[in-house]
Amino acid sequence: MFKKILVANRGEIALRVMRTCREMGIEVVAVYSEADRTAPHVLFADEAYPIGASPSSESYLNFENVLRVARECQAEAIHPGYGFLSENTQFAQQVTHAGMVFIGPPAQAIKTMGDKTMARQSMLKTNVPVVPGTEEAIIDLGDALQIAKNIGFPVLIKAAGGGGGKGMRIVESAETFNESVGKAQRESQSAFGDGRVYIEKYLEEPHHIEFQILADTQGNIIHLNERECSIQRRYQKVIEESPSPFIHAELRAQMGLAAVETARSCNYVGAGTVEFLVDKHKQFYFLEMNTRLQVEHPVTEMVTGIDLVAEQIRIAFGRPLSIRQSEVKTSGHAIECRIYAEDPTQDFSPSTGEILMLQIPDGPGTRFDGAIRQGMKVTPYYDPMLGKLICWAGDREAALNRCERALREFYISGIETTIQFCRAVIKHPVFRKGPYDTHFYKQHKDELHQSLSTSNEEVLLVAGATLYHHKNRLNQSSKSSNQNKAQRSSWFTTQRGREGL
Amino acid sequence: MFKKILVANRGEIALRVMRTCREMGIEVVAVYSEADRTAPHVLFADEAYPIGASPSSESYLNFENVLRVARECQAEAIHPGYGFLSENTQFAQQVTHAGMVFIGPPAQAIKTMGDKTMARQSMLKTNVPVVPGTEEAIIDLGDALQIAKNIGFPVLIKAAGGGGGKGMRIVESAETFNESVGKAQRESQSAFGDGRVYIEKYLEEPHHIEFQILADTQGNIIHLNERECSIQRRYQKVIEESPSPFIHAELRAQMGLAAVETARSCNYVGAGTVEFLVDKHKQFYFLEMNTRLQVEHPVTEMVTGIDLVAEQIRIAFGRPLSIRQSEVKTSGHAIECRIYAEDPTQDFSPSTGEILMLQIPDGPGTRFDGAIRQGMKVTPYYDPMLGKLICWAGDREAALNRCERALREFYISGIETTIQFCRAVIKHPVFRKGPYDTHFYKQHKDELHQSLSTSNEEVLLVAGATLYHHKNRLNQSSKSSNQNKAQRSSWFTTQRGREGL
Amino acid sequence: MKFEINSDEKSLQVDFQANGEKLLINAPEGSMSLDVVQIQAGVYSVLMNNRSFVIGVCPHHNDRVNVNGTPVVLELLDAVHLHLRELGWDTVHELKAGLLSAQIPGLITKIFHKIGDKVNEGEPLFLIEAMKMENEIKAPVSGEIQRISVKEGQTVEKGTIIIEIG
Amino acid sequence: MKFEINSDEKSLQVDFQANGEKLLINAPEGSMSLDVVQIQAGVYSVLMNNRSFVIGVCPHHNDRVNVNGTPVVLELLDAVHLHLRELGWDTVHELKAGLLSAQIPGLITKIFHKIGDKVNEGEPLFLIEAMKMENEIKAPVSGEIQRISVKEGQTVEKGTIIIEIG
Repeated sequence: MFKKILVANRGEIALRVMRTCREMGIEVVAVYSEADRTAPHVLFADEAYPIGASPSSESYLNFENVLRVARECQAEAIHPGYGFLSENTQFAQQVTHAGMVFIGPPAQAIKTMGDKTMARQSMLKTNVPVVPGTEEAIIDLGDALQIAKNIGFPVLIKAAGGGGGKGMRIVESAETFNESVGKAQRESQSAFGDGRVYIEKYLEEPHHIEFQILADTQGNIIHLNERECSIQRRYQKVIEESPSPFIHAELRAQMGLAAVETARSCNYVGAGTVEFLVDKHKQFYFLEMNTRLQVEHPVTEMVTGIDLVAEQIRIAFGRPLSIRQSEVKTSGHAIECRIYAEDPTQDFSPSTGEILMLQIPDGPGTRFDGAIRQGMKVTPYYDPMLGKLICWAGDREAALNRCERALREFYISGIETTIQFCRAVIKHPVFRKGPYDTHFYKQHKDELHQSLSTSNEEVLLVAGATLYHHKNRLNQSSKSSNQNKAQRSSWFTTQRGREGL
Repeated sequence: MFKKILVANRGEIALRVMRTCREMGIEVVAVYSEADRTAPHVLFADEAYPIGASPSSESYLNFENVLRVARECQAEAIHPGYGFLSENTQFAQQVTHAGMVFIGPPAQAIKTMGDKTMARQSMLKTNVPVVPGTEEAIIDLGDALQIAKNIGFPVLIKAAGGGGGKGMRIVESAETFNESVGKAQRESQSAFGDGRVYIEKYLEEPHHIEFQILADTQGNIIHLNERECSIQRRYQKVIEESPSPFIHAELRAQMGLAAVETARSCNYVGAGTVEFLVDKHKQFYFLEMNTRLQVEHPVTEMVTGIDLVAEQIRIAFGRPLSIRQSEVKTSGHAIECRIYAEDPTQDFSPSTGEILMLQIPDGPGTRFDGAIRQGMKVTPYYDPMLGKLICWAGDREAALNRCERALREFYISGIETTIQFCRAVIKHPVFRKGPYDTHFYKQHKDELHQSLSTSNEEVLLVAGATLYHHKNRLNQSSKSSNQNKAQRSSWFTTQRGREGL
Repeated sequence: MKFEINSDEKSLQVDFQANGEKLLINAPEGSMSLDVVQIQAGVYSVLMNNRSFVIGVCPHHNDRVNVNGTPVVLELLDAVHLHLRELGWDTVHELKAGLLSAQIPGLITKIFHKIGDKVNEGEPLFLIEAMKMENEIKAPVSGEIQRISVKEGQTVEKGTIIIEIG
Repeated sequence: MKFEINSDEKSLQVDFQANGEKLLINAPEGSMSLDVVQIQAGVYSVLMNNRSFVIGVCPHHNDRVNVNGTPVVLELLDAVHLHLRELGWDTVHELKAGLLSAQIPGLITKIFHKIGDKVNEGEPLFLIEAMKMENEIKAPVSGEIQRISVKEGQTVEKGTIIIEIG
């Protein structure tokens, strides 16, 4: 087995990967930017090396620096985590050229699946259904409009070079088609440096359901069932669960086969995720393949008992898969909540600052994959995700109850987080019931945000009294330390956020 | 279901019980002593009531106060946790008389199993093997000596009224018999207020293996397999695991049946544990039954996926068991390390003080049932257990690796703990190999303690340099705050603990 | 001491009374006894009639309180402000973010910035003396100062726009 | 600055040199560069030649350091003590707990207690002036003062018993 692995990432995913490395007896090397000198992944690692200034373009994305450290510390392999360099074909190639192992798929598989139109074209050669649409990027607007008419409005215009909802437009009718294509192209150009867009059928009540696959270098490919990821805001997943409350056993088997076929079509090796859209008629369509470990991978780990990072490492070392498809057994239900340093009451704007008090939930069936500690500063340089809370129980109802308990127990002061927003989703009757689709957030936005800000009289009373007590304390301590200053102003004149006196 | 449950306990077990209550939608009430005003169980609860001064005899053991609060807050049931009032027959009766539900077995079952000689007598009517010995407490020394001779030396003398190794003596030969009985009686009298002792066969290379059982009010009784508890010091369990690396499937089935029969013999209801001794010939003998939730219950929860506290509450409410014996499925391997606030280098003397920095391990297969937070003071009033780390993985080796990783990640500063002692056990080759017996600690004590204190040159160098840096900082800050004081003494003259200048 | 606690939806009139270690509240909703203990800087364990709460006061916005993990936005008005309102002066008034007007008549004693200055949320903007008290008014949002409509030493009426942050 | 680091098993001679934010160590084992950053009161993140350590200094015993969770007991001797030892004076000597003797000759300038006083571990017992420096000697254990064998102003030889705590 490898003796030393460099983890080319930060935050919770770096820690997640390092935990498994250490369990496997492998030494772990961290890299860090200036802002991250005392970040949890640096403290956890056996060795740590600086790779540049705080902005990620000068550190975590600077692959010359990462490779220099890897050579210096004599790492045998590099794990890229997700994001940053994980889907960078050039980086994967250079790692291999430097005589090290890239813990991920072959560069060609990253390339094929990284370009959405190339991926579509590749998939059309298989039996896997693809969302009807253009096979290539739009060149001629007239041709494109004809295709859109054939598919039937509404259609989706999507960026070929990237995801996350940027460069995406829903077009309701032929009249606004040309204008929307133009907007999508400009947005796509500025977001990804690639203005190419393509057209897709717009599905009704779509569900975003993905399958985890594992493929070894001997040609064995298995899938580990699905994750339901339809709870999204701004095309970002918020809550994921497995099994999906929407699909049945037969459909699961069909989609699993399609996922394996997808992986085989691009000669995939390692852990990967095949994303599908499933419409209200339970028709499924290939959406894209993520050629890396997924943020929500713990959901699959908790229902299958398989350590996906350990499998990645064993595969990269050349070992065959440790289990066959028929040996994959799942039990119970798992659900993940992504905890962001964002203020849900201010349109999810990032929240930075020092974590003053931290209480992470624990106990039966409760896992937190994070990278935070009390007294730590959350900086504005990186993704605002603080970590993921994953809860497991024997069935969906028990898992949701456990998740709600854990979110109630989760306490972070000093910065704003999405903890309570996740709790509002978990408590929502439509989510509780089960087969929700990707419109869930849009449709229930107001109710969710209202349930965040509503407080009963008891809460208001105890909050007001504690605020009084707190200000009294501060006032008394400032009085004793500086008599004059304290007298200068009434200490209750501070007004609410957006108001003047 | 119950609307409100009072948890008559503190620390990790109070929190453990409250978590499940909240998941079941039940309001939880905490009781607290003076020292525990801001303890984690008080912060977690929906309601909290003071029940007296810091010594447990004046608070957690004062059942008039507990009952008064239960009536005042209109709790429908009381969960006693373990320790304190959990095996107090009188308390169980009074709870019932007050019209509330005691979450535990009927008072008569507590009484039968609480008295060891009564339990032995009761077990002799069943098919469950009991360690050969006296059926009643020793009255006539001559008769007792004859019984000891019949059993064959060495024999064990044990207290009838309590456990934990107090009032226990191994007698090697007839010559020292009378003297040892006298010592055991005096020790037993002072520890439990009950001087009765009895004789048992002393088993060779014994394993301490216990079975978890569940029994409902409809007469259904199942067992949830075993926990291996042979790693003990001073007759206190330190590390527990399931499955046991010692027993095989056939023996497991036999012992499981014996455990169920034991529970049936005393009309047991609720969750309970039947403890056995298994000798090197794989003969098993009934040892005792614990009529409450066991400290190490999470080990069983992690291999079976069953929430034992939830089962306790459902049974107490009158519901039938949610599963049959044939539906009990176990998967993987779980291991628990008890983390105490004790100094292993000072003969495990309790360590009190403020927790300055706290980092609790987390991630895949890692659970911590504790009741601590950064900034909290550990007081000298109660049991020094801070919590339990429980790790699960697909097989024993992976579970041990995970446990070792988690212990390495566990960081508590400000007080001494048994974290590193547990790590020394987990790393020990005999433990790694598997079928250890209850003599493990005694036999390997020196190696374990040596591996605790050994440090290589790198560690010594970095420790020395950091100490230099730390003293330099303190020196400089004290210099700037008080010039005279700092000059008065050389700041490196502080000597090692027990030495003069 | 009489106070008013306001949220977007509710307004409660209360009377706080310190009683040794305890805090007593008299409110139309009833009488309550509070036991407040600090467990961390700005974080309190509160038992109100034996109901248990963990409450954090946000260090940046002290009108924002975290109750058992849930953020609560509220306003606490003391006797001075309650009295002003009885006299017909509205001490709280929703305005465009960054537009600061005088909600009490008073004397502008100090202006800390000039047009074009960049200010951060919470930075002091000006001092207004009213009811024989000097009040420091802080920037409600971060931004650039677009407009200053008054001078130091000027007396302003209620409602006068003083500073605009863009 | 020259130091000696001792544990029960090993003794290392080192030379510490502050270099801006870094600390350089010269030791027979080689040269090392340390980057030490405090992350919590008394807890440091240390990178020594890029090896990562989390190190906590015990607030009660500052001869006890926690390195990546493992307790390390060590002794750090500075130049003064190293020099004294070169002169043949043993600065470190195992004694019965609570029996304090002078390991250097010197002048007792102050005794803070009288017989029968209860003292806590770490409390100052007396001052001894030696090598032109005043050294404060602290109680190695808690207990009652059983014996005081010297007076303020007295000059003592190496080895003189000064105070006994029982």
